[in-house]
Order: sequence, then C-alpha cells, then structure tokens
Amino acid sequence: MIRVAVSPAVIDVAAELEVLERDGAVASFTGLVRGDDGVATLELEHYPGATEAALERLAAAASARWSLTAATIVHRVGAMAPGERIVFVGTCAPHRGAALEACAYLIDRLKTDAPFWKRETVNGASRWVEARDGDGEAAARWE
Amino acid sequence: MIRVAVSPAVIDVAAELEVLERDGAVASFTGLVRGDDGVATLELEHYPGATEAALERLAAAASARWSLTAATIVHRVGAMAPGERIVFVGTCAPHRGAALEACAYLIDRLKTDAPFWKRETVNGASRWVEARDGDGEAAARWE
Amino acid sequence: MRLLYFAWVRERVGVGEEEVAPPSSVTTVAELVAWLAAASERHAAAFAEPARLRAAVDQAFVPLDASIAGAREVAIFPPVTGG
Amino acid sequence: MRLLYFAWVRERVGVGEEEVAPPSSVTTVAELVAWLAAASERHAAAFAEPARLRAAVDQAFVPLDASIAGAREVAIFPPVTGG
Repeated sequence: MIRVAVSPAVIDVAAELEVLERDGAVASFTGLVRGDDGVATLELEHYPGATEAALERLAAAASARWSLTAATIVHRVGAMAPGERIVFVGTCAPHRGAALEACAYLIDRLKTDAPFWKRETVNGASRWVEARDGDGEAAARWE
Repeated sequence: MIRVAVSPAVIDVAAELEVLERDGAVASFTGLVRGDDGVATLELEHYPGATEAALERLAAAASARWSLTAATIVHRVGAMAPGERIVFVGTCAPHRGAALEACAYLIDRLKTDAPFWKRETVNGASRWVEARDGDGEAAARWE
Repeated sequence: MRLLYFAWVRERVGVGEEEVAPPSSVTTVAELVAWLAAASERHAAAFAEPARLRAAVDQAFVPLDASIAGAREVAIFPPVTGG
Repeated sequence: MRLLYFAWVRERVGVGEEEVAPPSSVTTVAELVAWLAAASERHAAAFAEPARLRAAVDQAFVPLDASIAGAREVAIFPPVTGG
C-alpha cells in the first residue's frame, strides 16, 4: 500500500504511523525546519503533478526492492516555521532490515529526485537554499 | 536527552515522537507483534533493573557515537496481542544520516544486549521464542 | 510548447510559465535554454549559467543534452532542495 | 549469593530466585552452573545444556567462563529475544 501526499497542511505523524502499522516492522523519518542559522520562515515551492508522480515512483521502487507491506511519503509545501515538520517518510515490512533500509532510501532519493525548492528568510532577507553536494552522494549509494 | 522506559503500558508513538522533535532529523523504528504464524498472544519477560540499565547504556552509546540530540527506547513487557507495539526506538540529530544510522543501531543492539524473553501462545500451546542467528550478525556489524 | 520555471529561475524570468515556439534547429534542452536566453534581459539573467540549471521534459527529469522532440511541457529550474 | 532465573530456566528450576552458598572451588559461572545442576532434578533439567545458557553477574552480561568472585547477584537465562 502506497500513500503519497503533497500539501500545505501540518503533517500528522501519529495518523501516518497508524496507516503504516500493518506488519512487524515500521520505520519512519521526519524532517523538521531547523532554526539554528536564524531562519525565521521556510517556504517550499514544488512542481505540481510532477512532484506527486516522482514520489509515487520512489515509493513504488522502494516497495518492489524491499517487498514492503506499506510505504508513505508526505511532503509539506508553502510557508512553515522552525520546528515544524517538512517531510515524513515511513515504511512497513515483515522484518526490520527491510523497513529501515527502505526508509533511508526514500529520504535519500527524495532529496535528489523530487522537484521541491526551499527558500529561507533570515533576518528579513530571503534566499533560495543551495543543493548540498552530500545529497547527490547519499542518493547515489542506492544505485 | 535520553529517555528509556520498560512498562506494560501501550506505547504512545505520537507522544514519543513529540519528545524527540528537537532538531532537524528524527528517525524511529516500531516493532509490532506479528500474528502471521497463528500467534494469539505474546508475553514479554524481562530482568527488572538490568533491563533499564542495558537500555540506558545503549542509548548513551548511540548518543555519543552519532552526537544525537535525543534518543528514546521504550519496550513493552507483559501480555500483548498481534498488531500491538512491542518496542519503539527513536533518535534525533541535526542531520538525517546520524538519526537513521543510530536508529538502526539501537534496534539491532537491543535484540542482543537487553534481557527480554518472548513467549508466544499458538493454538493454545505456549512456547519460548528461540533467538535468531541473524540477530547476532546484525548486532555485530556495529562493532 | 509550454515552459515552466521554478524557484529563482521563475523569479528571474518574471513568470512561472509561458508558451514558446522554438525554431526547428532547437532540438535539445541546452539549445532551448540558449535560445531562451536571447529572448529578453530577464531571460538572459535566468539562463546565464546553464551549469546551475536542471530540467524536466513532460515531467520527467532529464539531462540538459536531452531531446525536446515532441515535448509538450519543458520545465527549467535550479537543483532541487526538498526533504 | 543471590541467583536469578528467567524464561524457561526459571520454569524448569521452578523458582525465579534463590540464595545459594557455593563452595570456594566454584569460581566461574560455568562451574556454578555445573554445581547447581547437582542440586535437584529440576536444576539438572534446567542446566543440562550449558551451551543454551547465558549469564549476567551483578546485572552485566558475561561469558560463561567469567569469574563470580565477589558477585552478589548472578542471573542465568536463555539467549535474549526482545525487540
């Protein structure tokens, strides 16, 4: 079972985990807006249609590779504040190894394969976040 | 921040995740009672005092190794039914790699380093669950 | 052909989408980007550094040397930064 | 010395804990297990296969050849199966 959502709504991790709890092992990753560099707000832009399709492809690829019972990717878009959840990925499998690996795969690949762009406001000035070199390397280890 | 609990109470994953959300990346693993071999109930016995100490040591080791912002291990004991949560481990770190690796470490090591014993009831007959060879290998990869 | 722009590419061009009809000599995304850069000063500013651009053709990520033959929708944007 | 038993070891011995005073010739967990096996038929059944047993001395996991010198609490149990 695959669930993908791209929405400005606050992410309800308890509800997402409940949907995933269908077998012995559930792994999840939640990304939160970091406020440590003085970031006051974060805005997420995306490519409607293409984003959902990219996330569906990712979830389907992980489900096939690790024989998952369930996979969920929820990504928030629009404006959010430090401490708020940006992204939730979760996996369910009969055993922990598959659930944990597939969860790491989903978040690594999402960083490079899904069309989202972050813009931060720091001290009143707004700037587009640059992609990190490490993200490409993290995604490539799953080839 | 380390949180360890060993209790017969149902595990509240939403509350546990909220405690962990203190930095950019939160990873979690939830283990559920599997009912696929006709298991009707599962009972968890433990070694009071030694269990909590073992979990505290594990959480402290992971926190030091991956510079975690927070680590939580909650293990249920007593009787439970298929689909119920047995164990929750969660980690928080500034970046996803540390959170995800530390989460996998905690659940792998918990399987070999903490004094819990499972007893299942199948078709009215009760038996102690045997340790799996794979658990020792999974734990050893973190040496 | 429908063009979509995102993030600072969109801001520099000044619109999020536009319809264009490139000449038949324009066969790849890279050639499309070069052709667009000549359209206006805003386009020139957006497409000055092709190495900083990424693209999707009909919603699939492609390298800049990919063909645009038959494409209905081409998106041009900076490297993605989600998650 | 306080002995604790868990899981099927506890069930076979018939109690979860007992106080014992092994002779000074008993210096390791393995020797303690062998000495206990002679205490009763129930103990003999619990400790018949030392390879299936694990131990903790004063709440720290130890191999069976570990010393019990000065130990206040020794626990004997099957391989753990939590998580």
